[in-house]
Amino acid sequence: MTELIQNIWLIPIYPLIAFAIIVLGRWSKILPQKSGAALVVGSTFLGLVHTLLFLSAWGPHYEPISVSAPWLHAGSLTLSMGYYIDAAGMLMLLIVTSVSLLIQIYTHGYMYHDPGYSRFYAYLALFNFSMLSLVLSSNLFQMYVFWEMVGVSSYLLIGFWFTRPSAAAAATKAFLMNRIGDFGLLTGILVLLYFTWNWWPGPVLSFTDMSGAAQVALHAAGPVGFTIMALLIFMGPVAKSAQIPLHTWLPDAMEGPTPISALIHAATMVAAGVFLIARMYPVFTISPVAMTVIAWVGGITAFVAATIAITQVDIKKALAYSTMSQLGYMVMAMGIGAYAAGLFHLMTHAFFKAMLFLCSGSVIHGCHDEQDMRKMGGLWKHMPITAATYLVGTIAITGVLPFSGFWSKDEIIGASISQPLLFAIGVVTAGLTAFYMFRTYFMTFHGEYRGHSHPHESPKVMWIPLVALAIPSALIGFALSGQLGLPSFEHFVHYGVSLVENGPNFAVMGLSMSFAIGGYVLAWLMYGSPKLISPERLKTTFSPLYELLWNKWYFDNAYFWIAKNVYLPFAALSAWFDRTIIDGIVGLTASTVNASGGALRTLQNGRVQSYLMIFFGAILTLAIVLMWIV
Amino acid sequence: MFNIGLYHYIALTTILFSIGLYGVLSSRNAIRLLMCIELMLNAVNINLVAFNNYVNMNDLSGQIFSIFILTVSAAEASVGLAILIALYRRRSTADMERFNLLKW
Amino acid sequence: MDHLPVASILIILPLVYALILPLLPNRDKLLHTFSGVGAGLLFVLSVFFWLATAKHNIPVYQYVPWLPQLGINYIVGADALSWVLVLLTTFLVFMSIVASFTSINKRLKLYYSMIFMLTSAILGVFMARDLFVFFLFWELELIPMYLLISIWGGPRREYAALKFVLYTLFGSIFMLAAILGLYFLSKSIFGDGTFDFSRVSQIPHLGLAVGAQILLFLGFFIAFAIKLPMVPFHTWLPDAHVEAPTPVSMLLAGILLKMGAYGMLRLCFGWFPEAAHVLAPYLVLIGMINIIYTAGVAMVQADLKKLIAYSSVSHMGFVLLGLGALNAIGFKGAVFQMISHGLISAGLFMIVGTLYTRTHTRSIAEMGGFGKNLPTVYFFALIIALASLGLPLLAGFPAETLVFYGAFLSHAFQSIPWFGGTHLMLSIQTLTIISAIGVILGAAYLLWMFQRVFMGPIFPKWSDLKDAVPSEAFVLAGLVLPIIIIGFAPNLVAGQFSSEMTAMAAPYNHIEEAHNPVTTQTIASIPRSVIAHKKGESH
Amino acid sequence: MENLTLLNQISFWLFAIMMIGGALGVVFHKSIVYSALLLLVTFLSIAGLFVLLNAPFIAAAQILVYGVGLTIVLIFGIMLTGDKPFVDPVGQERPKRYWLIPGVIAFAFMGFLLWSLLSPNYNFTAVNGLFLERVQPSIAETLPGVQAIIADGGVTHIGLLLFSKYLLPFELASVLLLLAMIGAIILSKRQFPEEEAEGEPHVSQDLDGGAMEGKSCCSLNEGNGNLASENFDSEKETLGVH
Amino acid sequence: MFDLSSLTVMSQQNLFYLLPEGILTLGLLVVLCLTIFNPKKTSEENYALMQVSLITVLLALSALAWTFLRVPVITPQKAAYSSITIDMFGYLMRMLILLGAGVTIAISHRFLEKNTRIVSDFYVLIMGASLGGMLLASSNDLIMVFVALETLSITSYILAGYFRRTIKSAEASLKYLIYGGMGTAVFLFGLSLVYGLAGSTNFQDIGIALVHYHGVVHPTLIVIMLMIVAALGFKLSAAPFHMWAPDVYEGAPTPVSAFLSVVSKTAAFAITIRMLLILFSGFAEWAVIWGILAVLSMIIGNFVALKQHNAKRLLAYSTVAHAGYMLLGLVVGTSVSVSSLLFYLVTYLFMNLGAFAAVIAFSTLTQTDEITAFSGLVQKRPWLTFGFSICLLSLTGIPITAGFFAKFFLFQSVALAGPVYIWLVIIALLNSTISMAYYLNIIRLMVVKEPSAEVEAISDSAPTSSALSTALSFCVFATLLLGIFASPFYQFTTLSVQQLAQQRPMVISQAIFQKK
Repeated sequence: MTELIQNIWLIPIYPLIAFAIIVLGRWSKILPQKSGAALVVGSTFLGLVHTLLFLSAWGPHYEPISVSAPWLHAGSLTLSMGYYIDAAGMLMLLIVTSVSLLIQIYTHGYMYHDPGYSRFYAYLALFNFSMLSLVLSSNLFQMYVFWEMVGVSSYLLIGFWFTRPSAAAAATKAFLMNRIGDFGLLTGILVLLYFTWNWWPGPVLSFTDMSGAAQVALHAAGPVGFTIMALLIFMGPVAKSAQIPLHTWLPDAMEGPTPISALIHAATMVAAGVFLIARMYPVFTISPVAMTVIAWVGGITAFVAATIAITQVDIKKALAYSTMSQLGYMVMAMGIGAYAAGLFHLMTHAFFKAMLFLCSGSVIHGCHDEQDMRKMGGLWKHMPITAATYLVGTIAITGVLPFSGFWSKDEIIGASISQPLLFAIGVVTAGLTAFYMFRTYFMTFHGEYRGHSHPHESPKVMWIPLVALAIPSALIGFALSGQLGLPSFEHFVHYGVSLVENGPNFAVMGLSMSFAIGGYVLAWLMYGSPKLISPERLKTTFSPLYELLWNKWYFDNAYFWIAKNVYLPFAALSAWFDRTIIDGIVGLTASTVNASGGALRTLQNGRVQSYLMIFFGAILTLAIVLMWIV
Repeated sequence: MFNIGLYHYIALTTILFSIGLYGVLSSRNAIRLLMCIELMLNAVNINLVAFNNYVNMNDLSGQIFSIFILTVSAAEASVGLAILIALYRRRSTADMERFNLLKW
Repeated sequence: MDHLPVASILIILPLVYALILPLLPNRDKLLHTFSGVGAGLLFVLSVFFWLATAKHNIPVYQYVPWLPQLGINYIVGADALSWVLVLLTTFLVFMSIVASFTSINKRLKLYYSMIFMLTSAILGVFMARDLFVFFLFWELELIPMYLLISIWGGPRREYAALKFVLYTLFGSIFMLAAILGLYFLSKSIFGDGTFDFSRVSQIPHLGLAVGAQILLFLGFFIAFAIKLPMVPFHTWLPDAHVEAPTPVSMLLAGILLKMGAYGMLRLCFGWFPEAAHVLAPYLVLIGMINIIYTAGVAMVQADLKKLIAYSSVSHMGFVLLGLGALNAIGFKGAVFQMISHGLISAGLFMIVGTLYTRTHTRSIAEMGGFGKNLPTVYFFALIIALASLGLPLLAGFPAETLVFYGAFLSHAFQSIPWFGGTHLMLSIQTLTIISAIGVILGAAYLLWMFQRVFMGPIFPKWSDLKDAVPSEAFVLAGLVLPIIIIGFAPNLVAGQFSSEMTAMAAPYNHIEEAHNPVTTQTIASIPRSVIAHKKGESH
Repeated sequence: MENLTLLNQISFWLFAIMMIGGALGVVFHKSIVYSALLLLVTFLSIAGLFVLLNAPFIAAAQILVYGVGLTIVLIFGIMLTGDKPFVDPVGQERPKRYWLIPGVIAFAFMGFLLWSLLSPNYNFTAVNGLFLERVQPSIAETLPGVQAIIADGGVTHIGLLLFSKYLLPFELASVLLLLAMIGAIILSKRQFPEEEAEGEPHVSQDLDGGAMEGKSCCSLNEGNGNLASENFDSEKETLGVH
Repeated sequence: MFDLSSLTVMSQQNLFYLLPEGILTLGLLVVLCLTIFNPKKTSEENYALMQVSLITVLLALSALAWTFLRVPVITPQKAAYSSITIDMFGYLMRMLILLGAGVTIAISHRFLEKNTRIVSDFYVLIMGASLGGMLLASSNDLIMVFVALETLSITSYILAGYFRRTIKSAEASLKYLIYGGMGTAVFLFGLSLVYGLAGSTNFQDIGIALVHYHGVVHPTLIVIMLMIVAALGFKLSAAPFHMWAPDVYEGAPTPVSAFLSVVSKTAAFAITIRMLLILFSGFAEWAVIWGILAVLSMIIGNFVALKQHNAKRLLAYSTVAHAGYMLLGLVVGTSVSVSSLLFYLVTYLFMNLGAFAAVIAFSTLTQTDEITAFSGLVQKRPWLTFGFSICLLSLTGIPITAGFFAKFFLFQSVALAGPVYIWLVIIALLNSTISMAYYLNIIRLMVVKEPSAEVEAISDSAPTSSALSTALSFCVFATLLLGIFASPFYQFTTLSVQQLAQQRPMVISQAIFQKK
């Protein structure tokens, strides 16, 4: 039994088996219609139990275990796969298995009437397999493999209702954006491998020897080369966690069904970026330039996303931008060295953001696929549980004292004290977060119902997971903050000698909480019952700013413009070049041969005497040629 | 004037050969063309007999060669005329310009 | 087992089929089954022979003197590299014949005999161990391919078929010149002219001047580049593909392109290491152009089949990149790319074929939303498209990885010597990175095509389409299965020819040792503390 | 003795001039009949030259074969094909006579030959001298009986050689003459009308699109060839395939 | 005073070798008498006469084989007062000529039946021409060369004009006669100059005489060589002297074109090789002239053939092109290249005769030989299409047909002579790629296209003559199998070239041959 628990690589295999069964079963029509849920939920539950058993069996001092076997051998290069489990890995494992379990239960209710029910669960199982394998991967190569697998499963799930052209476009866009990130990661891996080519004691690129490799690479490549490599690797997380330059796919990803938005685009996949930074911390920490870049990318993303979220009218898009903003926080935390704080916020964010998305899901479900907040309102009366859980989530995310958001987010803001500018951004963004979160809360649940369908509370199978998620999103921050005598989060998860003296710094936390409350008051004034400040008037007064925010800082238009005016013309030009020039040359040679054939043919004009003239003319010319040559 | 040597004959045959050549290339009438071919063959005959006379007196192979040329060219001329008659019956003209049906 | 002339049996068997076919009665059903069973038997036989010989490492070699006066003899044999390609050939022939059950309906006798003749020609090329036999089979595959394209092809088929034949023939001129050059050298070195691979391959090592080596290398290379196809010579491929019927273009893309790549690896890179080292920069540069340029061209294609044709040109650019890396990893990556591209492109063409038999149109604008009522086709198309993107756990990924890793870690050249002594500051590393962009472009045009064809609302015109027929499903499944198996366990396939690749890359090892950035003494200079730190890392 | 050589020289130049004049006449004379007669003159003068080159038998043969036989055959030919200068069908302008190019070619040919054969530093004797003393007796001469006969250099020697050394060419020439005769008969024999009536199995497939004038022109000038007009059915023109 | 015993010397020693020629002449005369004594000319008699002539040819062939086996020729001997030489080379050439004549007779019968009433004289002329050709191939004396050449030529003029009813045939024969007459006149002028230099008409004596002029830059020699090359070029239809070929091939009856393209070309090649190796082996200019001719004929042959739309005219240009390929072997002059040239000649005979036989079969069915008329033939006559395609593929040089092997061996031996010759090979290969375009065009028409009006008109019942189909299938099988089983033929050709080498004037050092 013990060695069964030991080989932890079984955890990702359960969803893979479930995936295979569903695919083959449904194709051959053996499996009953709605049996997808049972299989997938069962496999995830098995994974959760296995993780907990492994955690308990892992022993007091949680020594990281790394096992790997050769996967692809060529010449002097042997790429291998296996599993590597350490504190961060265990954290991610717990989050992924628990959140996905609850979401899968919720999906049964949400997708029950959808014809693609079993296909959806198959994709879910595939996603679980790739996410769990990513978390457990023992070396950077394996992580890259499952990095792309996760990208593909998000492509499949976003484009689940592929008959809708917007969903299809969003899926392709998401995959391409991730592909750009993967390109950066791949190049980074290649450069790393180039500089540490025959140094690797164990399997190549394995995480256990990563710090040694980092030193060797720094030594071989020199500081500039090393920084470039680090930034290249950072390109991966930028795409995956939707950081600034490569973020436009996340809001469009909301085309997918809501459980997906909850699972992938809130809790697990987008967090993979941060997880990669955590895994590659030894590489990043060496180059200060890389760290600042990471911090600043995180900070800017947090701020920009928050500003855009203010103007959003679609509830899911608002939540998507809030996820982007929170991810910005995590990346900033990583950038400034607050390894533990970043991961802590990752965990708490996973719970309450998943819950928020599920609430929005049940709202949409209730209002019969209505996503525009302007057509909602006053749902408090119709959906009390959803409203309550949504409120808990909103409070958690804004970082009000007892709830988990406070501990993790404010810890990050506290840790960013050392860089004043970032600290300012952090605090302001905290305020903005509170404003737009409560704005969405008031617009959907307060005031009178503006839509024309009659909303109803979602069934039990959907609100139980909501409640189940509400508990950790409320209490887990407090539990692990170290205040209650329980070992604090840092105790479990930390990176070597922690660069920043962590532990809650209450003064800073108080400041950020006050900003949050300010944002709440402002939202209450504008959207709450008094409606003292009318949003329309604000829009007109600050119209240029509003336009900027409404158009999502023109990123989308910029990308679209580049695609349309740069790449397509290049492609068209090369297509034209290919058709006319290269084919032209071929055609030209053929026609010259033909024409010369025609010309020589007319030489044969039918008169014997002209033939004889050529006969003797040839003799004469040959004579001259010979006299000249010989 | 001076003794008649081999080169007089060679010069003579070349001139005759060239006249025949010119005749063949330029004549419009097929019969005249055949005549000019005969001229050229005769030029060769003179050449051979001259060589035989000046180069190798005691072996008359040159003259025998010219005898064969004589007979064969006669045969060829007669066949030529036969063909010309056959063509004339069809085209009722002996004008070389008209015989360019087969071309390109 | 070793006494059996394995190679000749595999070559002659399809010819036997081709001869039996005209004698059969003219009933379609019978002809289909006969050829299907025949091809299946051929595949099973080749697998059986492979297992019997490769596993007990019995060498497959047959030497029959044919015309001693001119040093010409029939030498045929198969080593690991040829075996892999032979198996790929027989498998794809089996698949394409099953695919032609639905897509070919007129003049079946001529059709199947031509396919079998083509197969024997290709098997002959892969198993030839004598330049004369190699050249003979190389030319033999022209006529069957010509007839296959020009009789059962699309509207502009004759133009495309003639273009294909003349292009290949033009290339084979230089190959023959190179063969005769080698024959001349072997005459002066060994005393009697020979075509035998084993003896001819020794010539470059017996002090042949690099200039002569380059000339011979280029002689062979032009013929193989046209076949590969390499960019400037690639315009025949889109025409040939667009006009060829589906099973034929499956064969064309699946195997014929591999003849060029196989020839390059075994003849050009195998025999002329110095020339390869000198020309590597240009090959990698053209390989990169191959990938990027055709990816761009494919983006704007209106015809679905043309798009896929350009995609296979772009994929074959990876082979060039891998070969240009001049190390065992690159070579193995190139061979792996041959195999995976063979399966993937055959799959892509099968998908296009199934769509074409239903809609009789190939323009993407008219297509749309097939995912709804063609679920199986959608499912297989999805897997194959993703595999062609280079998605991990599918056949495309290990090939691309090995090519990228091989090319990036190779020290073939740091800069490309350009005209007038100037140097293009493009090292193989930068070229690999630029080619990696090709991966993104590849994803772009493929997914965009996938989105326009399979996703989106169903066109009213196509609302009544039926899903895949069992034979089509069998072929698609047949192709997708190996793609997944190779994807999950690449060493299964890669292991077969790894020793072969290291042997082939042996002459290039001196490049690796010459300048390796991380030599042992640099490691020693790293401060002790860091290494120690690694030990006690996360306590 | 010297008047003999003088006679030789005078007769050589006489014959030479007659020959060249006759040849030029054959080529340039407008009427074909006159050129035939001038041809006869040329043949006779060539026979004279042969005599000078002490080849009496050849001279006799020349007179007989060419002078008599060939000239008469040619005259027949002229009679059969009409001796009037060609009248071109109405409307078709007279194709210009080619005279410049043939003239250039013939003259260049003559010049080149003369230069190469007669020019001092390359002339024959320089070359030939080298060779003269080498003369090897050919096989025929070694035969015992033949030695005696060679002396008189006359006809018997030719006859002997003809039937010993060159017997095979002689026999082949006889076969050749036979075949030539058959051929001439086949080609030019005028079939008797009744055989003609059932005529040739006409193969009436007009062959090449290229030749415009195939059909039309023949029927056009069918009229003017009066001398040899047969009772052919002119309209069923057989371009014929073979 | 003149004892006739000396004359007998010639009889018993040489008659034995001339048995095949003798049989042929006898057969010739027999057929001639039979035609004279049966004026009715019914089809049965014509068929009988055809069979008689065919039997004569076969008898001559067996006689050839019998003499060869009975008295194996180890060293080349002279016969008939050394006016002809008897060596393996002679045997090979005479065999080819007889084969060509036999196949021509076989394929021409039905064709003649349909187009003319006088059938049997055709066979007489064919036998006469092949008699001339055989003697030309083994001649060793200038006079013998002249007379044999003239028999071959004059009979060809008559044959060309055989369908005297049709304008095309008459015009073709007139053109052929005039062009041929000029060619002979030039040839004779050259021979007379050779006689002038050497003083004897026997090849051996001339060879020895010409030895003195090796290496000497001598305009007379250039004139001589030019004249002889021009005449032989005319006979071989090599490039600048090939103008007659397309018109005559198109005009003459197709069996005659087949006969010309094979028998007269083989005989011409025989005499060219003899003259090259015996008379002019020491002269470098000779190779240069033939080189220019070879390249020109390859280029003109292939380029103009692209635009032809008459099958016979296309085949004419293809013979010009193939003359160019074969001349390459001559240009190099090493013993390996000449033996590959001979092997190429053997395969050339079969593929060319096969192609012409197919054209004849097609024109008997449809009365036309326009290429466009061929389209869709596969529906009506699959075996004819298959045969014709195999011959065309062999003419292009596509594997497993003899053409591929012949071309490969030829180019291989040419390349062996040195790297500079590889450029010649590349030119040849470029041309054979171009040739692919027009050969494949015919196959494309036959196999791919829909039936043309003419093909549609072919009634399935139309009988094809058994002689023609046997001859065609014989040629097709020969084309297919000759390549694969090439080594016996190759031994034969190498032996014949060695014997030729022995006849070269001894004085010349083996300079030319160590390039072998």
